Amino acid sequence: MSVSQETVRVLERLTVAPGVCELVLEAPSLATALRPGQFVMLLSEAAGAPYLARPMSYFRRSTDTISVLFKTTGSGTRHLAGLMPDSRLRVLGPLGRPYRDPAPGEVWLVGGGVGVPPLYDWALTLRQSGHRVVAVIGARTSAELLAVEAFAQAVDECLVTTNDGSAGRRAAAADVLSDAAKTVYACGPVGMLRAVQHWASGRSVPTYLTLEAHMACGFGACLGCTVEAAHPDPTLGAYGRYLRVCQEGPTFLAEEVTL
Amino acid sequence: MSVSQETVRVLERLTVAPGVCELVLEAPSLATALRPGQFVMLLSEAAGAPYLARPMSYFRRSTDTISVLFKTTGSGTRHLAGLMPDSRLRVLGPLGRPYRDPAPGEVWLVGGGVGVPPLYDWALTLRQSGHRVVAVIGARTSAELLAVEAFAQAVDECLVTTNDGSAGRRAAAADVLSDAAKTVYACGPVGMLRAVQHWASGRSVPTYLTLEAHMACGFGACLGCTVEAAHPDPTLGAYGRYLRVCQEGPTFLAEEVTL
Amino acid sequence: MSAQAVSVGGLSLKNPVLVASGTFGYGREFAPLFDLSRLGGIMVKGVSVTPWAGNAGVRVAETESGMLNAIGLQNPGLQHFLDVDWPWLRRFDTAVVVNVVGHSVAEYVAVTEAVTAAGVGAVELNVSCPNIADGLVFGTDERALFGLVSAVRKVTALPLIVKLSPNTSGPLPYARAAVEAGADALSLINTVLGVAIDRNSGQTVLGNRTGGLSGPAIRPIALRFVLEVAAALPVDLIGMGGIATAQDAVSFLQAGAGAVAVGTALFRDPWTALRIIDELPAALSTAGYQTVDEAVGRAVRQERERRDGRGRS
Amino acid sequence: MSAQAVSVGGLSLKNPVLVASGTFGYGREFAPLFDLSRLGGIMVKGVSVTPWAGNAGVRVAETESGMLNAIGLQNPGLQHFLDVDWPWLRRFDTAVVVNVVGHSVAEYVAVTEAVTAAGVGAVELNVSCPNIADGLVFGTDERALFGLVSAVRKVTALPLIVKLSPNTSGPLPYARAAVEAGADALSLINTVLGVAIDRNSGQTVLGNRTGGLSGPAIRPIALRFVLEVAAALPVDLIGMGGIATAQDAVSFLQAGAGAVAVGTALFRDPWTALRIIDELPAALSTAGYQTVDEAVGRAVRQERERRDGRGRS
Ligand SMILES: Cc1cc2nc3c(=O)[nH]c(=O)nc-3n(C[C@H](O)[C@H](O)[C@H](O)COP(=O)(O)OP(=O)(O)OC[C@H]3O[C@@H](n4cnc5c(N)ncnc54)[C@H](O)[C@@H]3O)c2cc1C
Ligand SMILES: Cc1cc2nc3c(=O)[nH]c(=O)nc-3n(C[C@H](O)[C@H](O)[C@H](O)COP(=O)(O)OP(=O)(O)OC[C@H]3O[C@@H](n4cnc5c(N)ncnc54)[C@H](O)[C@@H]3O)c2cc1C
Ligand SMILES: Cc1cc2nc3c(=O)[nH]c(=O)nc-3n(C[C@H](O)[C@H](O)[C@H](O)COP(=O)(O)O)c2cc1C
Ligand SMILES: Cc1cc2nc3c(=O)[nH]c(=O)nc-3n(C[C@H](O)[C@H](O)[C@H](O)COP(=O)(O)O)c2cc1C
Ligand code: FES
Ligand code: FES
Repeated sequence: MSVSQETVRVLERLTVAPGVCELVLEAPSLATALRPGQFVMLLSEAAGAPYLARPMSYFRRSTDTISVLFKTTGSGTRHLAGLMPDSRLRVLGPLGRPYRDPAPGEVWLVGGGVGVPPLYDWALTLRQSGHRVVAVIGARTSAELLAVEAFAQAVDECLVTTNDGSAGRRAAAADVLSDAAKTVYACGPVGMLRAVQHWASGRSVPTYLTLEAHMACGFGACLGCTVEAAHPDPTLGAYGRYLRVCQEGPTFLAEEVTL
Repeated sequence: MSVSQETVRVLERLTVAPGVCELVLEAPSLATALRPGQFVMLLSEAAGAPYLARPMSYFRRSTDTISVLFKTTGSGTRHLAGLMPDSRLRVLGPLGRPYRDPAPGEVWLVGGGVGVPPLYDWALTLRQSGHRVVAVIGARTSAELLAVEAFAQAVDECLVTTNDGSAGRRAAAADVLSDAAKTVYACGPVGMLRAVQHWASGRSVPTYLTLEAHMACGFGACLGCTVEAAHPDPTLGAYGRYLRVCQEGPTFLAEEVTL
Repeated sequence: MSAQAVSVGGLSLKNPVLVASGTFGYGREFAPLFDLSRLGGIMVKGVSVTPWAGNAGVRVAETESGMLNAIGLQNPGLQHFLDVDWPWLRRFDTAVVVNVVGHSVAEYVAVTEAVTAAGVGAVELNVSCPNIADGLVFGTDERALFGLVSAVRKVTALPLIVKLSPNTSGPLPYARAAVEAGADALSLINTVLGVAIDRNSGQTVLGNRTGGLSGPAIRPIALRFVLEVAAALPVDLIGMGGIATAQDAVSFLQAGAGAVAVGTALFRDPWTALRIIDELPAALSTAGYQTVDEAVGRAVRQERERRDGRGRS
Repeated sequence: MSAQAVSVGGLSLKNPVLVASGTFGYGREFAPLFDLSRLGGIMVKGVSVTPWAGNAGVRVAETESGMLNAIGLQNPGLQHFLDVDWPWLRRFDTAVVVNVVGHSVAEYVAVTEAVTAAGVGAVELNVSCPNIADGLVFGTDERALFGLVSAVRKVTALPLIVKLSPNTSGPLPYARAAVEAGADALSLINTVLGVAIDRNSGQTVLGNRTGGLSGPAIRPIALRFVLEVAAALPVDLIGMGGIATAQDAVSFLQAGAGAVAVGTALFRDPWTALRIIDELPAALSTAGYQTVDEAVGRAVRQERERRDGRGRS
């Protein structure tokens, strides 16, 4: 389906953890159109809303709804977190490339902090198509772990890690990756992504990293969201140095990008 | 009372006529503090609200409420007219000089179009202190007449004029002024004010004109709202050429200003 | 010719609403969303003689009623434009204006020559680029600007548009230089230099440190540039800077622009230019005009009357 | 000295938050609202040697996230300031900075001399005024600026602040001229030239046609000017332009300003400067600073490191 912009209604606002909020939106056509790995741009026109839209992965969806799960980090997310049920939001989507299919064998999903949202619907989809799925949910500390129960129910095996050992293994999420993984999808802070990228280097395990970048448009027009290409397309010359996270991504193979 | 800024609640929004709206605000301290002739600056922080506050005379008040009556002319009034009950507004006031007391004898109040609001509470006050009050309510056409019933009940005599004769006398409001008037208070479009000013010239009837001007602050700080002084204070030099509508006004004696 | 049709600098437009360079790519991202033939014109992303990589680090930052960008004119270069983008774009029934960037006069000339040969609709020179040879910016040095425009003028018979930088004390010296050197029209304005500081680090948000401010925040600045040039010089203008509604477009026409371009507003809503095209006739007739041309320069006429001493005191 | 106290250009301030010239009159309208002694300083409305009438017609217009003004520097003149305003203002325990305007060097000198004798806290030269003799604006001509500041410097030992216009291609030539001529500090920025068009008439809203844009819309432009000067010159800066919150104030400090001034935001809420003063300590400590001075120039240090090749690539 091609991109559209709809005005949708906020159905629910759930405080999932301190500073983390899930907004449930009534958005039937997006709920149908979105593919795992895609994202939306959320634009509020309410009081004090910032000028640009905010990119967000979708977290869950039902027939008529999608939800986004996010951490309050600045003006835009603070504004979104303050929206009451029945508020309106303009949502542009679906945006970005969906996850590419895994290789045969065990699929590992690695989510760090607020990197978990895009992985959840992917977990459901992968299980439905018969893959064995292992989720690694990591955070600095137990209070920052997100959606552990949802993943625990959705996947075959769910490993929890915290940097301080306050829950699950005392480890960085990337540290628990094992050779059982035949395809890896990771989303989280850049430090975690670099560690996963490092793990993948030299291995021939397809490893996908879902990136974030400051975005003005979300649909490829502004060239604002670039990441450095690890192996620039030589036919493009200097132009090939950067890839658009919103268009060529947000998910890249680990060897495609320099973080 | 000195000026304060309060966040108040919109209690009611009444559509008084096409494009004319009355907003009733819960504002107990302003309801006590305001004197007839004064105004407030209304600042909305809701979706799409403009940057500057908007000056408005108060129209009616009760113990706990004040109301404003206004015509939708641009972005700010359109925004105000769209506020639902329970919205919040920041209100700065009381601002401007209250009406000065009338001379002995009949008081005439001349309101043109949306110039009527400040005159209404003044009518009530004058009647209470025993003055005979005549109101002239004018508009271009009958559909634009405002608050005629309220004035008819409040004053001793209420004359209605329309330019097209669709209601009351076919006349401009200023045309019906008579020598019975011993003090005049007029508020309305600048054309009407000029006519009243013309009527007053050569007569010794104290005639007060309530003016409008574009305002940034409403409390004397920006010097944005000036009107030309007819008789500049010679001790001020060139500085005396302009008077601030928000501070020295909004009501001036007809001979004080050049319109 | 419909009431919406206009001509600026010899370029015929079916309606006066274009999309601004750098906010519409080469049209590809928008083509799935609506029929590009509906647009008055497309000012494509700046094209340089060789591919440019653009800037490292964060490239966009948000500001109040606007944004900063430090894209650094990333573009795939002339050859790619000629081989890939132009053959694709030319199928649409809309004026294609090629925005040209370069680090030397020779680079601008080369791109202009090539796109002229290819048969595009018009050339727009983005003169906010640093001149690598002299370390100055073409757009903020009148003599460099005159030289650049003269050289480009020699190699093209297309409508030649020069896009002025607002980072000067005023447009007139530059507008004059451009017109004297042969420009057919001017685009006003490019982005305003600005900085955003990151709350957490206390450092600049943008990798390039400074960026270009665009969006509604700069609209009054753009209107000033349009009015000032329209009042002083008989040259066609394309107005841009913060246009988001049909009413905004009317303001630019009244200030003296013969056409307008929509930029940053497309990022919040990619259908903005279409909405403006649809709503413009009503906005014009509400304001009492029957055609676009009637609206153009209302404020300029006032300005001329003032200058001639016939205006308000 | 408290953690809030700062010194800019030799002027001691109890806290780094002043109110900007022309947005606070001579303090009288605000005195009933709060104790003026709470302010770091008051930059009074521009004072000229004789009274000035200001402009005719509409003087303020609204824009997105800002406003335009064309007050035209209406002020009651030097004598009135000395006789009426200063005796009243001096009772408050706050730094009073006299903003000086003039149409010739002699006028600036006369005002500066007189207010120096009266014992005000500092002098701020508003150089956005046209020089009547030469028809140029002091603030957009480096040589005129150098001459003006040098002449004023001779007649005062007070902290001498020069307020730069943003209507130039950049602050550096003017900043250098002012500093070389003896300025102790610079104020950045004055308003940005802009125009608003009236929807109904199609003409300019302001009687004076153009006005000065202020408010949050110009904050990125102001931050650019502050950062650019802070990175290049060792001179104290007072930052202003769209400051409305403590966080905004912190950004200006990080960009390199030693103090800030609140202007247009006071029109929406006259208590804004007080709120910023109250909230600044918390905003600073959230950002990891213990004192104001620690915050100053975070972005500048980054800038210097970049220049020296030690920064991020
Ligand atoms: C494709 C994609 C999917 C995302 N999905 C999620 C998600 O599911 N949950 C979640 O919590 N966050 C997600 N993010 C990150 C989220 O967009 C940012 O946290 C958010 O934009 C921050 O906005 P702010 O106004 O709160 O922060 P501010 O720092 O005030 O934002 C200022 C500007 O910087 C941009 N910005 C700041 N940080 C980021 C960032 N990390 N990524 C992108 N832009 C940023 C903002 O969009 C804004 O333009 C996603 C980002 C991308 C690109
Ligand atoms: C002391 C005072 C009392 C007033 N009382 C009333 C009242 O009781 N009822 C009523 O209907 N109107 C009243 N007005 C006029 C009212 O303030 C304007 O209609 C309103 O500001 C227009 O705002 P807008 O955004 O709808 O129009 P726009 O034209 O979009 O406004 C753009 C800018 O111009 C200013 N502006 C435009 N027209 C006027 C005007 N006539 N007066 C002042 N500023 C203007 C606006 O405030 C704003 O800053 C009063 C004005 C003043 C000065
Ligand atoms: C992300 C971005 C990229 C831009 N790239 C170019 C460009 O390549 N060439 C150019 O002349 N102008 C470029 N501009 C400037 C715009 O064309 C336009 O002049 C400016 O943004 C003001 O209009 P707006 O406020 O409607 O965006 C760019 C603007 C933005 C926001
Ligand atoms: C109504 C108004 C009047 C002003 N008058 C003066 C003045 O007399 N002298 C001066 O140097 N600056 C004057 N300024 C500029 C301000 O001091 C300040 O530099 C500018 O408005 C930017 O700050 P802000 O965005 O916080 O208002 C004035 C600004 C406004 C809005
Ligand atoms: S966000 Fe605009 S190109 Fe990616
Ligand atoms: S509105 Fe600011 S002085 Fe009157």
